[in-house]
Amino acid sequence: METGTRAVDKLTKLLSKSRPEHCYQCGKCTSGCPAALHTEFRPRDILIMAQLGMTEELLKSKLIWMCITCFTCLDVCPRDVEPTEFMITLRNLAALRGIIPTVYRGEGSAILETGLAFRIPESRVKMRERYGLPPLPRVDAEPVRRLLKSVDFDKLIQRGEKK
Amino acid sequence: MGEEFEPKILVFACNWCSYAGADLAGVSRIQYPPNIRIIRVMCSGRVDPLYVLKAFEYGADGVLVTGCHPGDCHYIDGNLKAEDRIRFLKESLKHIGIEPERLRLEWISASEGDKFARVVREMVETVKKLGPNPLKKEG
Amino acid sequence: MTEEELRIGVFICHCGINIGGVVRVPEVVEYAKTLPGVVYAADNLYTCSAAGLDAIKKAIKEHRLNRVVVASCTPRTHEPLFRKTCEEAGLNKYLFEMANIREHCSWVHMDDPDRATEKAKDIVRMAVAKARLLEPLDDIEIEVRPEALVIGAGPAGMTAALSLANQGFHVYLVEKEPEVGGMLRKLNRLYPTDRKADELLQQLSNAVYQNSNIEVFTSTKIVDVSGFIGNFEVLVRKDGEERKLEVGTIIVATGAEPLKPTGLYGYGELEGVITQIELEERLKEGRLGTPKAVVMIQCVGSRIPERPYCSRICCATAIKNAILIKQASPQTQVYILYRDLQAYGKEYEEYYRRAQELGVRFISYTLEKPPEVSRGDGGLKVKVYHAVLGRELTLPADLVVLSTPLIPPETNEELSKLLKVPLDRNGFFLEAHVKLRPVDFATDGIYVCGTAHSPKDVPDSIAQAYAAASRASIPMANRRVVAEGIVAEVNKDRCIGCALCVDLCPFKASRIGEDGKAEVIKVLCKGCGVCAASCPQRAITMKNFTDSQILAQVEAAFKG
Amino acid sequence: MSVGSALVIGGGIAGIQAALDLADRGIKVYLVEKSPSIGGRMAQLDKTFPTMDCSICILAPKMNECARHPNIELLTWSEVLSVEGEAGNFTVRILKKPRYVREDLCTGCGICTEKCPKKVPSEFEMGLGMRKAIYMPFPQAVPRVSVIDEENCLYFQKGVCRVCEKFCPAGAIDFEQKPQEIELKVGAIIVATGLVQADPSIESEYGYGRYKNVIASLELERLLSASGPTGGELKRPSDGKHPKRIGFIQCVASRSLKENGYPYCSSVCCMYATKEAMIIMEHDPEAEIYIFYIDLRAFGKGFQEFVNRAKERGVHYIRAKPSKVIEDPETKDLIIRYEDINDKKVKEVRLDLVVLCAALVPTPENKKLAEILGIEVDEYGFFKPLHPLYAPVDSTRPGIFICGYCQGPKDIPESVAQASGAAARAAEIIAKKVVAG
Repeated sequence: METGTRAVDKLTKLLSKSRPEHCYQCGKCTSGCPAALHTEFRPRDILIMAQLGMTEELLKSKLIWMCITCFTCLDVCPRDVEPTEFMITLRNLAALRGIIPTVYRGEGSAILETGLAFRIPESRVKMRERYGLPPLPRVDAEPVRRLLKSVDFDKLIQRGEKK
Repeated sequence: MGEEFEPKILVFACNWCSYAGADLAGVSRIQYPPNIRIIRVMCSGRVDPLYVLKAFEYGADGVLVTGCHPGDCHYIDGNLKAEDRIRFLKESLKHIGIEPERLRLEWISASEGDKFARVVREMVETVKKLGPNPLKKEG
Repeated sequence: MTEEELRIGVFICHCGINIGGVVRVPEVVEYAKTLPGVVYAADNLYTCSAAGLDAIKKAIKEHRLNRVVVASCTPRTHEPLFRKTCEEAGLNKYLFEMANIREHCSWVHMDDPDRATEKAKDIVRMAVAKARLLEPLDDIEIEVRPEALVIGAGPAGMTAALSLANQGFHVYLVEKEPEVGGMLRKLNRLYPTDRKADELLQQLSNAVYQNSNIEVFTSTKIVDVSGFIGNFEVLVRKDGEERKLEVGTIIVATGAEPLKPTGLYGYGELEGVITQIELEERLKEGRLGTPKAVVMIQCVGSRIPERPYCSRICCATAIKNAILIKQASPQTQVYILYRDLQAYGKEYEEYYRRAQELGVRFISYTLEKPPEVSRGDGGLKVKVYHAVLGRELTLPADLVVLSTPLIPPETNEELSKLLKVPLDRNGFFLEAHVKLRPVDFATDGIYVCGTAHSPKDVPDSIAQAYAAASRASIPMANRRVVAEGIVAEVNKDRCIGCALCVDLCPFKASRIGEDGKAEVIKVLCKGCGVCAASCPQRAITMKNFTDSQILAQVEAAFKG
Repeated sequence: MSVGSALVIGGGIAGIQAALDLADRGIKVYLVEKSPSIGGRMAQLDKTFPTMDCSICILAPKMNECARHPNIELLTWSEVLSVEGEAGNFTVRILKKPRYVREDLCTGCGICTEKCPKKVPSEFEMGLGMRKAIYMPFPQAVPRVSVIDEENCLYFQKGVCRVCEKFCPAGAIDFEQKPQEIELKVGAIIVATGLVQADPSIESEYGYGRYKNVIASLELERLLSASGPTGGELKRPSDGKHPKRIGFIQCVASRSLKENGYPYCSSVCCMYATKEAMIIMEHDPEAEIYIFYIDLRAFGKGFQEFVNRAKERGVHYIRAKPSKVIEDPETKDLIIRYEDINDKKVKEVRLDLVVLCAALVPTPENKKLAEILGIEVDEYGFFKPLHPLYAPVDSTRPGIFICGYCQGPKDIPESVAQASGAAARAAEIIAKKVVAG
């Protein structure tokens, strides 16, 4: 997995593909954003800061990780801006810099170990038995692990980790 | 509760400026007391002192003559002639026992709807304080 | 007036709910029937509609009415229409009177229907009292010279002059500056097509100078204006030498000028703080250089309590210049700080998107928290509270460009007095009606176009210039205009020849005849009535506003 | 040689003004209007900004002047079939559709409409009110002549009824009327085909067509108008109650880059929304009104003062475009969510009525008309000016001029001024011919 400047350039170009410059701050994305309702995440502000070239501050901010990528903003935006794509690309750029919230590092390592983003707690296995549901299929994590390792995903989720 | 004294005020308004100002007050829905009755003349210079005296004789509690600001008059200086007449008329009103404040001259332009309403309100208040027209024929 | 039997018809209008929503119209109709001389009274939803007008005509014929009173809105807009209707029904149009029960009653007493209804009755009673004494009059025809005066040779003035000339009228184009062009001389390029202002200036001025129907006067001042529609006499002066122009109509195209924002945002103190006009000059002469950052601030000195209007063109101008800067030096950072971006219509919205795509950065601020400009390290610094982001930003800038509004030139005051046409609250010329007659003045024969009317861009000024040309061409094409029969008349027996009226009349419409008595020149009399009110012998009757008619109204006002 | 005459296409305020200016200066004018009456969109408005004049009160006098003017021939219920020739000498063929009512006999008494059994949604009332198969679009229609709508008339569809013929006192009904083709020779042509409102359901997230209490702004004009379906009483479509809390959403399908949206700004919506808010507050001073906007565009003469007055009256201007409208199924109230930039909180407001200020677009027939006239039209349907800067009212073909909304988004004063402008340009062509002899 390229982690050098070529990746950064590719991702930066990806940023402009979602045309943040077309945004005229109408707020339609923010009005419909479920995350905005419960957190201080505002897709409109992210796009404004992008337009003003404040990408550095965005990469370091935890706000970009609050977007739940439900694509509502992308559907309603009257200017064909793609805020969701923009958030995802910002996260990748941040990750390259080693800025990854611990909860996502946890998810990453869980996928590496179990092939699942969320480990299945014992209590749930018992509950299934109690209701007579068939047991969950066993996930063979090996092919997932080999694939992720081939693109250095394991190194990525440890990058910048404070030991 | 005795009926509160509601003065009757006659207004002479010139077609080009103050009458248009009164129209603008209407268009802008500026509310003012309904004590006035407006007579349209082509120019404030048309208002003959006889009309003012007759108005008081018929029972007007106040007379308001309105016209264009100096220099705006559609007929050059008709308003300035009105100004001389009203000043002279106020003097003679004193001799027949009518308080000069019952007669007022005001310049109101076509775009001063709010001023028209304000002047009307002030005039109603002033005349209310002065009370009914002393000349009013009893009975 | 022969003793024919008075048969007055009164028509009371609901005007939808504008009158009927406050005044109890049926009650006023019943009351009107009780007034002496009234033989017919009715109401309708819209008296000025075709149905309403037909109702009046039908009533005049069926009830042999010889006086008509319409109680509705202001005579200033609807009297001509109703007079024409009476005329079409065979009734002399001056046997008609209006009672204003909308602007002067229902609209200003909306929360007091009882007293509004009583007042409406009084107003109708006063109108009927005057109607009883109205006499038939006939109009006067005035000959109109097919020559026009256009004041101001900017894009609007030149376009109006060209259009009138192409229609075959002779045009005097008077310009106070040494050269024609007005604002075009100061502008670099013109949106929406980025065309060079000089090219348009050349195109228009060539056409003007080559047109045999147009006489151009530069460095010329209007000294005096007299007369009226069809026969204006205009005295113009150039280098001390005067000349009298006789014209039928006048078009005012005196333009507007950008506000000098002294004292705002450090203009005049801080080096590098300039206005959009000064930026235009720098761009025109290629003196922009390669600034690292340019910050433009909109609404400087406009949309504020002292100057409430939006000057309409500053946003589009700022966007235009921002695009030009970006094209000239792409790495320059350009900011536009705005309150509400007026990129209206089709072209300007595309313009705004082009600027966005070129990387121009738009930041919204509010009147309550305006930006602050101060000296920064190696240039200027602009602090602005981003209204949407809710944060203060600091922007380094080599150049701060202030977008100021167009304001009326000082000459407006003087010209408005010369021409007897009003100015609005902001000092621009006040048109007859913002919707119905946007380029006419209330005074016949005088028209306005371009930024003299209000701030607007070149295409709108040119469109309005054509409009003014069209309006002015009407009286000139017909070579005549019909003046109202409302003139003064001297009663020779009572007149003692004191000539007071001759001195007083501003239109010189009164003179002493051979018989030593005063007499009125009908064509010159404009119907102000000043002479009638001054005559010591009460010898002058002001038709349609006679003493008896007005005194009847005075009496009716107080006799319930 | 009919050199001294002109054709005006479109009987709205722009067409009327152009016709009056030309006629007043002695030029014969043929005014062609496709609907049964002149008046255009302005006739549907209750009041106009910024003066709050009652729209029909300032339009009716001009309509009547048009009808009475000796130099103007009204050709309503008609369309242009073909145009040949060149500036100064055009030959135009007009199709005059049959009204099935004789214009020379009908007195406009309206008895036929009263008696007609067939009710149909009225286009003039934006479908909120009904009209009959034989009708006059609105009370102040000019000419005051009924027209029979073939698609809905029981006689034309099923060969029955003919009630109107029985009751007509003037004997003006004539079912045998045939379409007429008229040929005219004119020196110049002025196009003033005006606008229609785009379908607000283009931005489907606002629920137009799904939620009863979400209406288009032109529909609100009809509800507010004294001669409208509710006699000027503002009633909620769902339960007829007087709405207390009303929300306006600006730029619906306007300033939009979506493929079915319109990228331009319609220029008048911020102002008419303010006006409609002021009218509502005249009806009910306690009404609470929210205007959700992106940029408040009040750039014309007296506009900013008008908006300031609305703010003083308590109209809430909110700089946010809602993402969607949610309907409360029981009460049919509407909920809007928006970010309040003053405190950066996402808030909800519950409304009785939502008004969508949808984009105003040139009439769809412009594209076909452009082919007939041989002039260019842009992708939205606006006629292209010869040069947007210095020839704004010339079309791309000499002798044909354009004015009003069909030339680009603008309000009534600009349309009136541009109409007079087009009249001047037409007069230049006609005068030149006459002068040149």
